[in-house]
Amino acid sequence: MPKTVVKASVLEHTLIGPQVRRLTFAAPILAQQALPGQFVHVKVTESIVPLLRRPISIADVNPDNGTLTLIYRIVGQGTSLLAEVKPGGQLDIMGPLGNGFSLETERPLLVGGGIGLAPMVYLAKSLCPRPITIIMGGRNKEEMYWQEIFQSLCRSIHITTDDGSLGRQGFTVDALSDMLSADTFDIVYACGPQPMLEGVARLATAKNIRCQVSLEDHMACGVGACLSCTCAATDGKRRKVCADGPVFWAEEVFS
Amino acid sequence: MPKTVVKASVLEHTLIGPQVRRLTFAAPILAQQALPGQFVHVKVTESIVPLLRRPISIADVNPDNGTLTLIYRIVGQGTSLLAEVKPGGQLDIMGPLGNGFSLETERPLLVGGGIGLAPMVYLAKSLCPRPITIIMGGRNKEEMYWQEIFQSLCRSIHITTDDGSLGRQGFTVDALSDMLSADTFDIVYACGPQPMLEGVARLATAKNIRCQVSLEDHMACGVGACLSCTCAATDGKRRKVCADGPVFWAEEVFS
Amino acid sequence: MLAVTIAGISMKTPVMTASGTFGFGPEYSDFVDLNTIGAIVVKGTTLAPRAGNSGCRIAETPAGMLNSIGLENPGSDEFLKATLPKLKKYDVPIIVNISGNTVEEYGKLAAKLSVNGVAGFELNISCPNVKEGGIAFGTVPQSAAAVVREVKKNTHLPVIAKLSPNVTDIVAMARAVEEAGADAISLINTLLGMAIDTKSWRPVLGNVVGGLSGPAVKPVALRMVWQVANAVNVPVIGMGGIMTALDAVEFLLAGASAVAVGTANFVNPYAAAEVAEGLCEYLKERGLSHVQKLVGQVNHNIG
Amino acid sequence: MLAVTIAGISMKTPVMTASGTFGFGPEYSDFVDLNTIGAIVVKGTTLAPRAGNSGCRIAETPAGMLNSIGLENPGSDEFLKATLPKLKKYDVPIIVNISGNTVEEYGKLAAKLSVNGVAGFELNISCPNVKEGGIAFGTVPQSAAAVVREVKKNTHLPVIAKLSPNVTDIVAMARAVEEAGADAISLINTLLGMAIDTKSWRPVLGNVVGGLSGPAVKPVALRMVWQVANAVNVPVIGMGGIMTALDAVEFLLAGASAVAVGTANFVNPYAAAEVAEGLCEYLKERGLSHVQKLVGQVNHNIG
Ligand SMILES: Cc1cc2nc3c(=O)[nH]c(=O)nc-3n(C[C@H](O)[C@H](O)[C@H](O)COP(=O)(O)OP(=O)(O)OC[C@H]3O[C@@H](n4cnc5c(N)ncnc54)[C@H](O)[C@@H]3O)c2cc1C
Ligand SMILES: Cc1cc2nc3c(=O)[nH]c(=O)nc-3n(C[C@H](O)[C@H](O)[C@H](O)COP(=O)(O)OP(=O)(O)OC[C@H]3O[C@@H](n4cnc5c(N)ncnc54)[C@H](O)[C@@H]3O)c2cc1C
Ligand SMILES: Cc1cc2nc3c(=O)[nH]c(=O)nc-3n(C[C@H](O)[C@H](O)[C@H](O)COP(=O)(O)O)c2cc1C
Ligand SMILES: Cc1cc2nc3c(=O)[nH]c(=O)nc-3n(C[C@H](O)[C@H](O)[C@H](O)COP(=O)(O)O)c2cc1C
Ligand code: FES
Ligand code: FES
Repeated sequence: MPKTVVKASVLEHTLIGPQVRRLTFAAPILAQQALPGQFVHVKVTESIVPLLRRPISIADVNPDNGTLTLIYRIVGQGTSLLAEVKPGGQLDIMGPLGNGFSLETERPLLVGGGIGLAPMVYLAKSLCPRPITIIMGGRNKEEMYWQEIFQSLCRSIHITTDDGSLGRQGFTVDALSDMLSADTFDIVYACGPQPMLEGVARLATAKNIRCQVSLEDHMACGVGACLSCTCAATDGKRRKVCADGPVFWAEEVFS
Repeated sequence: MPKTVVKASVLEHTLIGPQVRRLTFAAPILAQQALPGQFVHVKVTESIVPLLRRPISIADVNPDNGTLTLIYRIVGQGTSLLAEVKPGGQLDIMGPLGNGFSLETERPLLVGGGIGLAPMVYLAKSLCPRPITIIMGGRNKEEMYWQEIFQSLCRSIHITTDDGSLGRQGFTVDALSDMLSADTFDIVYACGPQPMLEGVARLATAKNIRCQVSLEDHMACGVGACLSCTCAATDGKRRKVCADGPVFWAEEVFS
Repeated sequence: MLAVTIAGISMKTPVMTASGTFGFGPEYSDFVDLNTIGAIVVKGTTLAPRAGNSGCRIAETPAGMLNSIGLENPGSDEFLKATLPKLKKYDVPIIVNISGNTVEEYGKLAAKLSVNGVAGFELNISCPNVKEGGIAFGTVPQSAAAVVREVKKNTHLPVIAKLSPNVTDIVAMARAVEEAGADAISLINTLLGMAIDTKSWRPVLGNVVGGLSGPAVKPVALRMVWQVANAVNVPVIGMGGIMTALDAVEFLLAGASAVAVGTANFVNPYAAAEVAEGLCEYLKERGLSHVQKLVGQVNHNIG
Repeated sequence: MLAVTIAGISMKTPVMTASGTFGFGPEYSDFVDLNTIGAIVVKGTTLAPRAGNSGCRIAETPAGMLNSIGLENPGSDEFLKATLPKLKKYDVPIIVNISGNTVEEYGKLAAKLSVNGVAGFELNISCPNVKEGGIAFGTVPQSAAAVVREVKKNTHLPVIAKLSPNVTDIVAMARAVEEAGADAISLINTLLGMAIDTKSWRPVLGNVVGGLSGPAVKPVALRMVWQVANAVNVPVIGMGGIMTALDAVEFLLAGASAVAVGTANFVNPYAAAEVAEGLCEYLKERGLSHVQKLVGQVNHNIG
C-alpha cells in the first residue's frame, strides 16, 4: 500500500462535542487501503504558516463511498484552521501512514481516553461482528458524545469520567482492572494519554493478555525520515512512532 | 481625518479586464473621508504570509452607500490572494492614507497609463461637472476596459495603445504633446509608470501648466514611519511617497 | 502591573517601539495613544543628515521582511530643531537610536543630544545597512565596548547597547558592552539577508543585502535574549518578530525585562498598544501581580 | 540540461536532499523516484550509535521549524551492515553526512565509510544539537580546517564541508575549509533558535535550543551562499528554506552550483522531484540550454 498525497474534497464537517469535530472527505485511494490504527498527515492550509502537516488518526473509512472520516479536537493553530474548512473545500492529505492494529482476536477489549477514542471507531468497525467490549474515559459527561458512536459497534460499553458526571468516577485504568478480573479477553487495544497507556499495558501484561498501544508524538515527516518522533524500545533500540507505530505491542515499548 | 483600520465586508468582486479586478467593500468611515488620490493599505489574508499590507489607490467612493471601490491588477502573491476573497468575506483595510489631488481646476487634463488609471476614476468623479479630458494608455485593446468606466465621466477621451489595436499607437506622452498644443488646460494630473510621469511633467512644465503626479513605491508602513518609500525632492530634501504623496506637484519631485 | 524601570528610565509598560519601525511616534498617533507606550525608540539618527540607500528598500520574505533603508534621517540638528519639540507634548520616554561612522561620532552625538526631552540613547552598533563601519562595531566585542565607553563619557543619560545577531558569540558581545558600562542591552537588530528576483536576475534590494525582521526571526531572537539574559546583570530589552502579547511573554520568560515591537507596527498599527493590553490580560488570567513575575522565569532544566 | 558534477560526483540534477530531512532515501520512495534525485545526503552518522536528545524534538515557528534531534542514528557499523546494502539498488549518489566528537573521529569515520556505494562525505561541523564539540568546529575557522584536513587524509572520496550560519564571518569559514582541501562547500545548516511554551513556561524543545530551518531562514541562507560563492573557487551547494523551483533558482543565481531540499520534504513529500521538474521548465521557458547558465548570474552591481 504505497503512501500518497491526495487533494480531497470535504463532504461533511460538524461539531460533535466540545471543541471536537468530525470531518469526512472523499479519498477513494486512501479508503481502499487504510487500516485501523493508521493515520493521515494533513496540511491544514495552502500557506506556509503553519508549515508542518498535522497527524490525525483515521476514525472511520467507507470503502464503498470512498470516504475517510477523522475526529479531532481543536487545540491549537493547526486544528483551528482545519476547523474552518467548509464542505466543498479541498484538503491536502498524505497517507495512509504507520501500521495498524492486529485484528487477530476473538474477544477484544478496547480502551480509549479522550480523543484517543477516535481510532477506536474504525478498529471497532473492523472487528465486527466479534463481540466488542470498550472502556471509554473522559473528563465529563459532555465529552461522552462517543457513547452514541460506539453504541451500535460494541456489545458492552463502560464509561469513566474524571468528575463522575457519567459512568464510573475515575480513570479507564481503574475500570480495566475490575474488568480483567471479571471477564476474559484475548487482547487489549489502547489509545489515549501516555500514563493511561502505561497503566493499561501494566495490567494487561500482569494478566498475560496481549496488548497493543497507539502512541503519539510530535511529528514532522510522518514517514520515518526526520527522527522527531522516536522513542526508546525495550530491546534497547529506538522506534519511530510514525513508521514503526503508531501502534506497538505493549512489551515493545513499555517495560 | 484620522487614519484607521476597518474590517470591511466585500460586496462585489469582479474581473473587469485581463488579470484586473474591481473590488467594492463596505467601509462607511472611510467613505466619508477618502479623497481622490488617497490610497488604502490592505491586509490580503489573516495569515502572516504575506506579512505586509498592499497599497491600493481608492478608485471610487460612494459616500451614500458607505462603500469604497478598488481596481487592481493581479501581479504577485498578495494580489493573487486578494483575488480569492469572495463577496461576503472580510478584509482588513487601513486608510485613508496619503494626500489626494488638488481639485482647484476649471479645465483639467487627466493622463493615466495602465493600472494607473484606477485613481483617475475617483478623481474624474470628484471633478464633475467640470469638463474633463482624459488620455488613457495601455498595451492593447483588451486592456482598454477603462473606456467604459470613463465614458460617462469625461467630455473627451483619448486612447493610446502600445500595439495600436485601439486608438492611437504609441504612448500617452505622445498624445499629450499634441493635445497641449491643440487645447488649453489649467492642470494635468498623471498616474502611471515612472517614465510616463516624467514625460508628462516635462511637457506640462514646458507649457507652464500645473501638473500633479501620483508616485508609487514599495511600502511597508504606509504612514511615514519606515522610510521604505522615500524619494529625492528637488529642494534637496526627501519626501515620503506614502505620507507626503503619493500625489506630488511635478516640480516638487521632478527637475 | 506593567510599569517598569529600565536603565533608570521609568516606563508605563514594558512594551517599547523598535527603532526605525515607528517613525518618531506621531506617525502612529491616529492608532495608538503615544502616552501609553513604554518608550519610543526613534529612527536611527546620525550627526549629519543621510539620504539612505537608493533603489528598492524593502522586500517581503516568508513571515518576514528585508529592509535596507540605510539610515535615512534628517540629522541631529534637524532632530533637535524640528522633531524633538513636537515630541515634548507627549508623556512618553523618547530614546534616541544613534549611529556613527566612528567611535568619536557616537560620543559627539550623545553629547549633543543629551538635552531635555531625551530619556536615553540606544546605540545602533549593529545596523547592517551602512557601509562605513556600523556593522563592524557590532561584531567585534572590543569595538562595541569602545563605542559604549565613549558614549558614557559624553552623557549622563542611560545608554542601551543594541546588539547585532550576526555574530558567533552574542554572549561575548553582551559581556563586553556590559563591562564598558552599558545600562541595558537591546537585541536583536536584523539578521543579514538577501532576496533575488528570478525574473530580472537582480537582487530585490537596491543595496543587494538587507536586514531580516519579523516573525521569521523570532526563534533566533528569543534564543539570543535567553543566552544574554543568563549572562549579564543589566536589563535586556527583547525584540525580533513580536506580533502578539504571547510573543512578548516568551521574551519576558526568556529573561527580557522589556520588549520592543518592530515590524508588527507595519502590519497592525495598533500592535504596540495591543501587546501591552494582552500582557495585562495574561497576568490577570494567571493571578500575577506584576509583569516582573514573568521575567526570566522559563524553566530550562533539561528534563 | 540539469546534469551537473559537483566535487567529482556526477548528478542527474542539481537538486539534492538535505541531511536529516530525507532519512536514507527509501522513506520517500513511495513519492519520489530516488533514481531521479541529484544526490541523497543521508542522516548525520556517527561512529557509535546515538540515541539523540530526549523530550520534544521539533517545534513549529513562523514559516519554519526548530529541531533538536541530537543526531540520533544507528552508528557506522549498522549503516554499513544494514542501510548501505539497501541503498545500492538505487542509481543515485549517496553522500554520507558525518559527525564526530573529535577531529580524529571524523577521520576514522571517513576511512571506515570509504566503501563502494558511498559517493562522498558531507562533514557536519555545524550541528547545533550536539554538546561535545560539533558546534565548536563549525564556528572556528582553524577547527573546521583541521576536520577537513583529517578527513581528506583518510579518504579518496570527495569531501563537502557543511557550514554553520551561526557565525560572524561565513566567508572566513568558507576560505578556511577551501584551503584545507574541501572539494565543495554546503550551506546553510540550521540557525540556532528557541521557543517557549507560554502555558507551561518551559522551552518547547526538550533540548531547550534547536536548529531553525524552512522558508523563514531562506534570506539568510541566500545571503551566505552569495557571499561564499563570490569568495571561493570550489562549488557551493545551497540550502535553507527551498520549497519551490523558484527558490532553487534564487540560490543558483546567487552562485550555488547545486541545491538541497530539506524541510520542504516534510511538507510536500514530492518536493525534491518537483523542484527539479520546475527547474527544467524554468530553463525551457527562457531558452536556456543548461542549469549551469544560471549559476552565479545575479547582477549585483549596485545601480
Ligand atoms: C499518530 C497520531 C494520531 C493522532 N490522532 C489524532 C486524532 O485522531 N484526533 C485528534 O484530535 N488528535 C490526534 N492527534 C494529535 C494531533 O496531531 C494534535 O492535536 C495536532 O497536531 C495539534 O495541532 P495544532 O496546530 O492544533 O496544535 P499546536 O499545539 O498549535 O501544534 C503545534 C505543533 O505541535 C504538534 N502537536 C501538538 N499537539 C500534538 C500531539 N498531541 N501529538 C502530536 N503532535 C502534536 C502539532 O502537530 C504542531 O506541529 C494525533 C497525533 C498523532 C501523532
Ligand atoms: C500608492 C499606491 C497605489 C497603488 N494603487 C494601485 C491600484 O490602484 N491598483 C493596482 O493594481 N496596483 C496599485 N498599486 C501597486 C500595488 O501596490 C502592487 O501591485 C501590489 O502591492 C503588488 O502586490 P503583490 O503581492 O501581488 O506582488 P508582489 O510582487 O508579489 O509583491 C511583493 C512586494 O512588493 C510590493 N510591490 C510589488 N509591486 C509594487 C508596486 N508596483 N508598487 C508598490 N509596491 C509593490 C508589494 O506590496 C509587496 O510588498 C499601488 C501602489 C502604491 C504604492
Ligand atoms: C524598516 C526598518 C528600519 C529599521 N531601522 C533601524 C534603525 O534605524 N536603528 C536600529 O537600531 N534598528 C533598526 N531596525 C531594527 C528594529 O529596530 C528591530 O531591531 C528589528 O526589526 C527586529 O524587530 P522586529 O522583528 O520586531 O521588527 C529597523 C527595522 C526595520 C524593519
Ligand atoms: C529534522 C532535521 C534534521 C537535520 N539533521 C541534520 C543532520 O543530521 N546533519 C546535517 O548536516 N544537517 C541536518 N539538518 C540540516 C539540514 O540538512 C539543512 O541544512 C537545513 O535544514 C536547512 O535547509 P532547509 O531549510 O531546506 O531544511 C537537519 C534539518 C532538519 C530539519
Ligand atoms: S515524524 Fe519523522 S520520523 Fe517520525
Ligand atoms: S511606507 Fe513607510 S514611510 Fe512610506
